[in-house]
Amino acid sequence: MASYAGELSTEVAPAVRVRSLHRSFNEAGGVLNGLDLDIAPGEFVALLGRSGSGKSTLLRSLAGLDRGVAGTGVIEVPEKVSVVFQDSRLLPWKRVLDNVTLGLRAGDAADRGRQALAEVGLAGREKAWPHELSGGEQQRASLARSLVRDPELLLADEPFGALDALTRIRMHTLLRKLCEVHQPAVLLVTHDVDEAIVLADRVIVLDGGVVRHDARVELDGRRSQADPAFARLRARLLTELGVEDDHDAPGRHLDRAVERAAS
Amino acid sequence: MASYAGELSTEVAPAVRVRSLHRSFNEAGGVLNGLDLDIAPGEFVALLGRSGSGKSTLLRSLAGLDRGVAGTGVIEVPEKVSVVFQDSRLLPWKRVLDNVTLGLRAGDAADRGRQALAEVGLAGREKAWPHELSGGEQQRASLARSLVRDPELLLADEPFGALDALTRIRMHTLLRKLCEVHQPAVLLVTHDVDEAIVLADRVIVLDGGVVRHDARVELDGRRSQADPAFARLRARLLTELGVEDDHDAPGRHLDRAVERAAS
Amino acid sequence: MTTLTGNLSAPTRALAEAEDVRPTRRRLGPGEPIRFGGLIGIAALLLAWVVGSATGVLDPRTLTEPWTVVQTAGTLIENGRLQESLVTSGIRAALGLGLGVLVGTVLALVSGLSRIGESFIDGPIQVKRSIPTLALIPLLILWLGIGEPMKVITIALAVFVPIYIHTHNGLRTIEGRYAELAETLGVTRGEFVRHVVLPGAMPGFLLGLRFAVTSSLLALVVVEVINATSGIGHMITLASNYGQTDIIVVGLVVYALLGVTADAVVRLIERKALSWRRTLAS
Amino acid sequence: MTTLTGNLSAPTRALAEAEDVRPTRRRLGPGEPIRFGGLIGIAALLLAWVVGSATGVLDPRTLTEPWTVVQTAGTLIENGRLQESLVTSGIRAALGLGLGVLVGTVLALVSGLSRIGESFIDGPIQVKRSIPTLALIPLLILWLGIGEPMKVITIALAVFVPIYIHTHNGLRTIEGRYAELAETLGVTRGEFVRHVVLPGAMPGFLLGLRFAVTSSLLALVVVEVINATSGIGHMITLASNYGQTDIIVVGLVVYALLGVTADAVVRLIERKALSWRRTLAS
Amino acid sequence: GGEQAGPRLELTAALPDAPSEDTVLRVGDPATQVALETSGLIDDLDIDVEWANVTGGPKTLEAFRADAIDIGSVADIPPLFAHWTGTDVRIVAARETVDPMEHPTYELGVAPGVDVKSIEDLKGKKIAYSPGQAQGALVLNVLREAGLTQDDVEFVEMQSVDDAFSVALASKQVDVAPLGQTLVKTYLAKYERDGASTIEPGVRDDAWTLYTPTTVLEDADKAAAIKEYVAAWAKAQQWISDHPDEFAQAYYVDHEGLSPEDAQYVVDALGQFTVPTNWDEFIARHQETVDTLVEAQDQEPLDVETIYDRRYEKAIADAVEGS
Ligand SMILES: Nc1ncnc2c1ncn2[C@@H]1O[C@H](COP(=O)(O)OP(=O)(O)OP(=O)(O)O)[C@@H](O)[C@H]1O
Ligand SMILES: Nc1ncnc2c1ncn2[C@@H]1O[C@H](COP(=O)(O)OP(=O)(O)OP(=O)(O)O)[C@@H](O)[C@H]1O
Ligand SMILES: [Mg+2]
Ligand SMILES: [Mg+2]
Repeated sequence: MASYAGELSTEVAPAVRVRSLHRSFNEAGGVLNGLDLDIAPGEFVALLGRSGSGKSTLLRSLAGLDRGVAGTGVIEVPEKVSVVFQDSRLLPWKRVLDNVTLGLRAGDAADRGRQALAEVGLAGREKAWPHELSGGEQQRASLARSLVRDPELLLADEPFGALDALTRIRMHTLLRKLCEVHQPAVLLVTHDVDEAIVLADRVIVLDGGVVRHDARVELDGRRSQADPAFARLRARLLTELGVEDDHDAPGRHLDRAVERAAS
Repeated sequence: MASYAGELSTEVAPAVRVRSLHRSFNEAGGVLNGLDLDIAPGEFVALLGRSGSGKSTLLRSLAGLDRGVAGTGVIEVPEKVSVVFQDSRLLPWKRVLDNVTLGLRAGDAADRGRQALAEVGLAGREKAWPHELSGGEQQRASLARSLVRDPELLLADEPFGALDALTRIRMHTLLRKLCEVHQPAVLLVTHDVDEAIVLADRVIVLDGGVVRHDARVELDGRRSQADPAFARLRARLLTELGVEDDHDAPGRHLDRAVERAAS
Repeated sequence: MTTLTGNLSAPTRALAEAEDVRPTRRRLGPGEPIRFGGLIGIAALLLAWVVGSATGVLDPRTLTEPWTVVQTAGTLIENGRLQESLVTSGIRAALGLGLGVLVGTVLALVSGLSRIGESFIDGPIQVKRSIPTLALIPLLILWLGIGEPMKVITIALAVFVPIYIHTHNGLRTIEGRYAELAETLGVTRGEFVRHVVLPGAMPGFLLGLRFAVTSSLLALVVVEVINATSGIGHMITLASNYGQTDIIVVGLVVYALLGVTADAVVRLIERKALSWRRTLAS
Repeated sequence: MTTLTGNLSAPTRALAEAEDVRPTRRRLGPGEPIRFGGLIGIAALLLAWVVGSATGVLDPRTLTEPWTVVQTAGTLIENGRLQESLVTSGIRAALGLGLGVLVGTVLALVSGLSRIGESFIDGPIQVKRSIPTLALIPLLILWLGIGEPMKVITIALAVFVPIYIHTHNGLRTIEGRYAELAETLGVTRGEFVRHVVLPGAMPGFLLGLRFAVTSSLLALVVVEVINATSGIGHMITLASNYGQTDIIVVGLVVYALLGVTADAVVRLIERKALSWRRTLAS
Repeated sequence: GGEQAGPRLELTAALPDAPSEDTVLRVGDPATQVALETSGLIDDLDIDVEWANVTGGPKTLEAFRADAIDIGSVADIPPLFAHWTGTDVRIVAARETVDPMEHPTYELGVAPGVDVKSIEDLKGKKIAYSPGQAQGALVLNVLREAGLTQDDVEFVEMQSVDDAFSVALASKQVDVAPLGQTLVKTYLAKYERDGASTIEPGVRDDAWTLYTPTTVLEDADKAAAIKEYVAAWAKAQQWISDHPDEFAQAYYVDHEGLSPEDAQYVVDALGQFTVPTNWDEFIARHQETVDTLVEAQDQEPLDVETIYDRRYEKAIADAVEGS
């Protein structure tokens, strides 16, 4: 599997190169403060970070969508970039299929769009208006739109946020399959540490406007939470994110226990 | 803890009573097909279900927002209902604080709004426009807007979907605290089974337009994934949702193992 | 409990399948459209006219009675003047409208999509629309003579302004995030115009069209003063020269009919073409 | 690699802190506004006028030369006629505009928020706007006389139509989900109007205002034909009866100045009041 | 004017006999057109005419400036204003009413309930005054005739667009306003029962002219064509006077859309026309009007003789006397 970027030497030109990237929306303070990042061709990087830490800001910079935002830095990205926005951003005046195939210049655009929709579980909804889709369905339509155009770099901003566990696993599988075929570089924002570990070659944590933590996922074969290495990485990342232990609930249940004891 | 609905006998009038609820958007088939649901006053119910299974449709029915949608059934809800929409739905022409306090008729509305914003981690952003907030910040502002008005019934449609682990835990704590003080009935849609188990008194699974599964969370004290009862409930719910094992990734990692073996 | 019916607790009442009790929630939007509601106001207006005339509140010398108007209209139809005028004016208005809509849309696109285009086009159009059409007529006569081309172009000049302003405004107020999206999809400029700009500006364009249609009718009154021998505008002008109130009122009724019908047609198109919208009205 | 500069790979070049290399992406929106860009087109128009007059392409009897216009304007200012006219017309237009905007907004709210209101109000307004203002003057004279009230009300009648249509349309096209939100927040109808409807309809209202301002100016030409002794409209009408092209053109230049300025002011208000929007223009 | 200009002709040179073959004269004179067509006199006219439905001072002047017509048919005021505002024009034909005091073009409408029996009663009254229009000049002439000045009455400035004057009278916004014969009938029909009346103005207002830009006259072909046209025009005026019923039907009913009764009324009111073969008196009366306007409206003094092209006086005389 020489294609896995994680195994490449650093001599190969990176697909994405970011140097001392600064971005700020006002005088108060920068959102990105000298961020450096390289992504090798074909590498799958998951981006974690607090809400408001600047993940979307970084993605928009990479996509060249932040013309108005003050800042400096060097960004190099491939020609063909595809973005899954945090909001699904379907054109409300186009039916779902037309949204997916928009700008697709292949002769069989409609067929490919139909197939992509089927793959994200929206077969039969080609003619629906975006407002007729549920939140998760909109998200999947927007995913289909990005995947159907074989980008060299895929920037995905929480593309699975509104999906249930099963659908999410299906989308993981789909994304992995497409990555294997087309080998794009991927930068995927997620809030789900498990998802990051399962999917990515590398997990980075954004904090204070720089990459605070950069962890290569060295797990192999079937990545399972049961694997102690998985659990270790998970714990480390959660610590980086400020969480001592996941899903602890000190407040209520403790209180209740105390109350119970008192009653 | 007599206030916990789970411990009440069925004689007490429920806060929410739904009987044989049908809703359909077209002739093809119903989204809700005779759903029955009771929620006791003060009870916290988590609603799980596939993407597109009708969770938002149910919430909108309970909120009385589906006038145009065909269907029958009986719905009884309390007077004061508060909704957290799946999209954050902040009025784009009002600053964040004004969005939070909209329609709040208390004399100290602004103060309460400011405090609610601080509680969701948006202190200092009162004067920001909605479009200046990150996805997660918008979601929190919309949560603040719902919480500030002490509803008898809180309908929350994936209110934590765009939040990172730490922020999410903080929001859990906040929500729990408020529930303890004001005792609203809560119906919370989530895709995170762990979240459902940690927060709720009862977890229901929507499938085929009816409540397919209704599980009381009997865990007590500190609810932790480490607890075997937690794990059992989790596994059962995931099975209900169609997931054999969570975060398994049969495709890629298996393939890679096979490939490796072959090489 | 907020329910539609109060007697739900009655134990004898079975929850029939067809029962439909929904939470009542104060409706803030305008609610369901009333079928043919638009005609109520017009009917009221007509009624007021009839009653006012019958009771003598409205002096027939100022506003001819409806029955006299019907009678006069009958005469005008009999001797063929009304039909002839309608046809002549109809052709003029349609040509002017078509030309104006075309020019207005193209200018709006050029000016809306490029700042250079805007800086050259927008100012002169603001100047044009600040100037009474009547005052432009001498120039137009100078350049175009007093024949049909002058008339059609004058109408087009009246029409293209609302089309331009509304389309330009509609275009400029398309949400920026859709342009962002289009940029990341790597669409060409042509595709951008076709798939994002035109549909996005369509609501504005159609509102402009509502004004354009009326403008094309009103412009008839101005242009048919000059070297015209038939047309609704000519008919009205001539009649007011001679103080023939009844014919004037026939003309105005025709105007009202045409205007209301045209507006209704545009609004129908609006409803069909913009069915993707979820607004307060829907 | 898509970069702004090609020589980044040169190893000697240090990545200075201030370096700013961003991916180039085809810009599909109109881009940054050009400062004072709006004046370019007007300047071009002026230039064309000057050149056309100097070379004799424009007949001075149809379109007076710019220098003559300046001279005539000088005379009119000297003998005080221009200032007097401006003040008189200004007061009339402002009163009419204020009244029209008020009435139009209120009617739009009533008709926009209740279907009953709409069915009574909307039809008659469509009728009104299909009818030439000129044709309404005799009725208005009979009911209101030929004094100032008639003039102000005629202007208001011309103004309230675009305000009504645009505000009504703006209101009806507010996204339905905001009304839903308001319903779940339990706001009163008054709060709904204040916090959701008015700001949501503001873009429409302001577009309407752009038309209303121009309408109020144009209506002057119609009303100042009757019993006026000063005013820009009166000045133009009088001059065109005498065929005094130079005075007419002075009047038109004043109109253009007023129109363009007023429009610019409304657009400035638009930019300020709607700063929350993220559109193709911003 | 015209697309292809003919040879240049001095304004003092003798009129050529016939225009070249392809000369087209563009005429804004619908009443004469109807008269010529109805009477069949049009067959005698062996020049090509392109008719335009353009009437009234401002419109013809506009059309002149735009070079859209060659000759227009108006009262005696528009040529003056054309001159004063820099369009060089010449009057090439003149027409009067046979019995002008009995058949005034305008009458003075009196508002219901206002006591005005003769023009002397105008003192202290509110009079609708439209400077720049023939109605305005008429009012000035009437005041002069009545021995009053502008200070003796109250002018209400308004334009006589459409039926604005009769509306102003009916709503008692003015006491007196000049009304054209076409409006007198409807005004009286509507408001006589309320006490409305009209009085005769007591001054002549019957002067009617054909006028043309001097640039047209400098074109030898056009000048020759106009010679033909004024001859035909003179015969048409005679025919109108002789056949009032036919003209009423053809012009006022068929062309202008009046009812037969109204048409009859207008034709009767306007009386019979005559085309003078000597313009001296006509010009003298015109000069009086000019002087009044010069005084009242601060216009530049004008010797009105200079805007008459008396070469056509002779052409008309030849035509009228020849027939
Ligand atoms: N247009 C803007 N104007 C002002 N501030 C902004 C703007 N866009 C983003 N910000 C601020 O910049 C910070 C980073 O925003 P960003 O959207 O990148 O966060 P994020 O990491 O994507 O968060 P989330 O996970 O909640 O989406 C936030 O605090 C946000 O409020
Ligand atoms: N307005 C509509 N018109 C037609 N179909 C609709 C409409 N709204 C929802 N649907 C369909 O109804 C089904 C249920 O939608 P709903 O929004 O309730 O799903 P959900 O459970 O909330 O899903 P998600 O988790 O993705 O938000 C979906 O298949 C959706 O496509
Ligand atoms: Mg984000
Ligand atoms: Mg949903």
